[in-house]
Amino acid sequence: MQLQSMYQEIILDHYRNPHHKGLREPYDAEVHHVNPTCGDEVTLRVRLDGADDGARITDVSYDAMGCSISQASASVLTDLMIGKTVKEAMAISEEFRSLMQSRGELQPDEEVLEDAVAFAGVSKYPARIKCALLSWMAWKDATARALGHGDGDER
Amino acid sequence: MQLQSMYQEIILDHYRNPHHKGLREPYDAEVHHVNPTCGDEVTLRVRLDGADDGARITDVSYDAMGCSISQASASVLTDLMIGKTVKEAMAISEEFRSLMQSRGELQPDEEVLEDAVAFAGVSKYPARIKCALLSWMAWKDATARALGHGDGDER
Amino acid sequence: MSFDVDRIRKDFPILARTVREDRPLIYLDSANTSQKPQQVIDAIDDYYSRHNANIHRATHQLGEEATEAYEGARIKVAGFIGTRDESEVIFTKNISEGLNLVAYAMGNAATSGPEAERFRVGPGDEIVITEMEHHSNIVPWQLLAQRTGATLRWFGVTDDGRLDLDRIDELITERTKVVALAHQSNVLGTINPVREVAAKAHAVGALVVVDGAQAVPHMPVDVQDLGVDFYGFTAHKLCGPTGIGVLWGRRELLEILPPFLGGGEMIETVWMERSTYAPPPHRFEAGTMPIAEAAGLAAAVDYVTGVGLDAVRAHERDLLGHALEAMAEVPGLRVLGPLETANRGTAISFTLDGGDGREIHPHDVSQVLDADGVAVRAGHHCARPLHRRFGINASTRASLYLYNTRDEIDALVDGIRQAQKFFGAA
Amino acid sequence: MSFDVDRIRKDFPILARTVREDRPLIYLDSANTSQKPQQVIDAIDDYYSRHNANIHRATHQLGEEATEAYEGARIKVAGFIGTRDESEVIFTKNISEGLNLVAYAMGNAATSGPEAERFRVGPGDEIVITEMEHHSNIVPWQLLAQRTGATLRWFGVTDDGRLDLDRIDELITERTKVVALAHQSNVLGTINPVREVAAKAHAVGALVVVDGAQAVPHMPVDVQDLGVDFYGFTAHKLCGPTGIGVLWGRRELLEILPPFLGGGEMIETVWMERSTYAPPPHRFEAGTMPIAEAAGLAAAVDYVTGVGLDAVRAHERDLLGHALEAMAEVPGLRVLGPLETANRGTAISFTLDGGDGREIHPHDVSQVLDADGVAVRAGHHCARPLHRRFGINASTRASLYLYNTRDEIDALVDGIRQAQKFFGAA
Ligand SMILES: Cc1ncc(COP(=O)(O)O)c(C=O)c1O
Ligand SMILES: Cc1ncc(COP(=O)(O)O)c(C=O)c1O
Repeated sequence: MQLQSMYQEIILDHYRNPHHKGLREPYDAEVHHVNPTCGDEVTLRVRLDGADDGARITDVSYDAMGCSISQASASVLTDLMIGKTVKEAMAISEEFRSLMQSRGELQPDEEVLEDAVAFAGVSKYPARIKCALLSWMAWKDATARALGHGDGDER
Repeated sequence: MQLQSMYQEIILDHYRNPHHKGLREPYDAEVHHVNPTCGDEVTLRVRLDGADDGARITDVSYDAMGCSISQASASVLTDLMIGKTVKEAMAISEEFRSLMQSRGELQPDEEVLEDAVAFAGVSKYPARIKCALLSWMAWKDATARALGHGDGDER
Repeated sequence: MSFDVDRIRKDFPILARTVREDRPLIYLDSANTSQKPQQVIDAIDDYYSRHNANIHRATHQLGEEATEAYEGARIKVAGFIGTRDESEVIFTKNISEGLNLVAYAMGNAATSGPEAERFRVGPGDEIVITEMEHHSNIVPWQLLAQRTGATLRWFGVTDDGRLDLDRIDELITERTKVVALAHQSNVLGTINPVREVAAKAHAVGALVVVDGAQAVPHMPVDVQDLGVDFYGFTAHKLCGPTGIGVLWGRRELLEILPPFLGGGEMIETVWMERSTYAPPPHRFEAGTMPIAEAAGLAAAVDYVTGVGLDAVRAHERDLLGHALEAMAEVPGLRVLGPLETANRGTAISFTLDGGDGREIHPHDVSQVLDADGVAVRAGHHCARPLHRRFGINASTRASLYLYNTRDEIDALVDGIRQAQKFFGAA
Repeated sequence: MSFDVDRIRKDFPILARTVREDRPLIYLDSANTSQKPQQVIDAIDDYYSRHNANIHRATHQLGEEATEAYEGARIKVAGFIGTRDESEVIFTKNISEGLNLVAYAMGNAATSGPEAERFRVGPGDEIVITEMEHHSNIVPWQLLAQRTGATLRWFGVTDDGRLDLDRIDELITERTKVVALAHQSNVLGTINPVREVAAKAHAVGALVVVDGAQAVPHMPVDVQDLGVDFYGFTAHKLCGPTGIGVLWGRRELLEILPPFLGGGEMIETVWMERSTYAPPPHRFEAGTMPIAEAAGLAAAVDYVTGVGLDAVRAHERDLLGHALEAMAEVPGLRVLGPLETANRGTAISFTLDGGDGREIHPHDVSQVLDADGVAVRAGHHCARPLHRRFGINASTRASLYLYNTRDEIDALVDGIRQAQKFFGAA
């Protein structure tokens, strides 16, 4: 194993200097997710402007305890989502999920995923996929709640 | 396997023509034992004359549902026990138990065990040892009860 | 038929051995436990020799491989029983644990949150089982009734060994909370009309729990199609290892079913005072699971799927027809359960008369058979109430599986006649 | 020392394999699960290839052989843990089930006869555990408290990772019904003063349940000598297979303990309405048990006894001393638990600072180690409350067993330094 295949520079950069970290006001929904195996946690807030699919994501803020992968992934998530419509963001989220489930077989679409393409290497390590997805699941859950759809968590 | 090594003529004779079968009055204690695996059952009564070890066994009667081994063993048991003192009978019972746990390695003492020596072959078949011992365990239990020692069953 | 029993027999190393005084083994006790093909033995060996680690918990390569073996088995089992959602598949140690899991989790509903309301049972509520159940589908419900004050009721069995549905409307009522029944009887071979009973039960809002221990090894089973709520089976009767069973449950129900065994990785978060629990299936898998056994079960599923359950069934039906015919010709032999092959599996239990009106005890019958190398089971087969229903304490049971042959059945029938000679009046 | 680690390593086929890019496997995750010697793998293979049958129930030769394998394992285990009465040995699927068995059987005492009085717990009664328990010795007691209204209390842990006995007289009182604690912590390595705690508990009439999962693999254990009531362990950490654990209980207690799982051969007589139960140990063994696994466990007991647990212990102590010393030299590495080898096992959990005051997450540490072929565990190791006690969510754990070497520890420490370089400020 090349350590670098998992820990690409982009990931290490986001880990060392996370973007949009810290919980902010105002927000429409806040969720708290846990990775039961390692105890990693994320609290995540979403602020929307508008309703349904067309709503615009005006802020995503978070506080997280976890490994470099989960921290970097939260940072990348916020970069990607803030400013998008819910519809656009959901598409990105689906793309990221497919990438993480691809076991390194999928050629990620950099147009859509931007920095998140760096996680392609992580998808080869099943034990770490949950780390990468933790904040994304939390975001999906929070967004569903903000839209008034109740529990959007698919676990 | 030679079928005859388990089913000696003596056993088949006792099975075909069991001795002392049928429940009789009077009695001091009655017990009901079950072999949980096969559902075989024995109801056994003991009548004593006297107290403690020195008491004489004046009757052992039984009603049994079970295989040839368990039926024959009950028949042999009554032959051996009726008329003995409890002390003598306990010694026989111990001898029989040792024989049954010997896996065919013990040379049985015909002086003590009489017809019960025929069960030596059964001791090679672990699944059948319980059949041979069913009425003997019941007898021991009943005798303990008749002597006022409560539950003499060692299970 | 493309089914080649000789080729299949070669897969099972134990079938090459001899017993007693050098007799070839004739194994007719598969309803008790099946034999294992080399493929299953190898899968377990390979797991321990190359991939062993604890699962879910490890970030190293062995941990990944072990997790893949275990979770891969779950996906394989899900497909095998007709569900696409592998999180509906819970691994247990055997089906007995699976049935207890449902009963205890229902018991725990009493002190769980309102979401578990659906599972609560108490005085006035009824639990319905049948008289042909294995003890593993009787005792857990007796214990649940005892703990909660609910009432246990049961379907009877007809003289020809079918479920007696005449009183179904009296039995399954608004008071019924759960109906638990075998898909196939381990004594009578009877295949029960599960779909019909499930429909009645669902009409009154009761849960339906099915014991598939004797069905899954012998026929294609589709749990969705059966329309039941919980369905269990056990690997060791399916060419698989000991130490592992499966409980399938509907996702919506598993989501709200309270936990049973506590510990290990079934949790979400643990504080000293209290815990929250993981989503299914992990909520129901406490402690280190039978991992090597899951690998073995996956190999077993591959094996029977490879042979084809339809082919297995056709072969077994041929054997069953032959056996029922041959046994009908033995005077004094009474088969318990259906005498025709329709809706009937390959467990054949019988009593035997010695010709003098006296029954030859199953222990004696089986001992004579054993002396010839023929392995059958004697006793009540963990179905004592069913035996009492037929006025007996015990029976002899021959049970067939994919590796058996017509010749073996002929040897069985020969042995039965010998037993009659040995013990009978003749 | 007659202990030859090279010879021992040859017994474990997995140790010859490589991981990731052709690195030799350095397995330091034995507290999670141990590797298996060829002897154990062969015992399982032999069981399935030559002796497989169901036990207790069969009158044929295979049934006898299988029963002997299973009951022989019981006798072997009894001797191994210092009891002469093998009926005190109950087989379970893992120790988690064993601990749940005690907790559920105690719960069942409420609706059992007066003989079970001794086990009843209810409002006002107290259950005492410790803050260093594995979830498997926490959650079952939480669930029991929830079902019965009893109160859960616990011992704290000192800063240096020992059980805090200061408040023992406040904790163990007339209200205490049961005290449950680990013999050895799976995180801290701490060996607890079980005998002392048991004496206090017995003085107030409480039952003592000990989780020996991490003790039995590493030291001679004599349950009689410890003076406890129930003692459990799990085979897969003892060079044995998955799918089997052991619960030992005092005979007088097992005689009157209500049943837990219902079904199969745990009965005496079953009617539809109710059942009576078999004497111990069978009362607690419902359904088809892990038979091949028992054969594997017996081989594992033979294996570790053959090597000698005293020799294992001496070897481990040498490794432990070396490891604690080498790790003390890594700046920013904090070992959880005792820093001396006395009363301490070979689980070494630690946190790692990157040199910039920021902790390197255990997942990242273990990933770097894994890239070097070094297998450790990262997470809370099923002891979340203990981690919270130390103000952390997770740790990295290296754990040693008889097949490990000083060189492997050096590789571990090298890897830890690499992780610091990779993630740290440096
Ligand atoms: C101290 C301790 N108790 C209990 C357990 C649970 O063992 P199992 O998972 O085999 O039930 C473990 C290991 O996981 C342990 O280390
Ligand atoms: C119909 C039926 N149910 C349940 C069981 C119990 O299976 P297990 O012993 O594997 O739990 C069996 C087999 O023994 C069975 O035949």
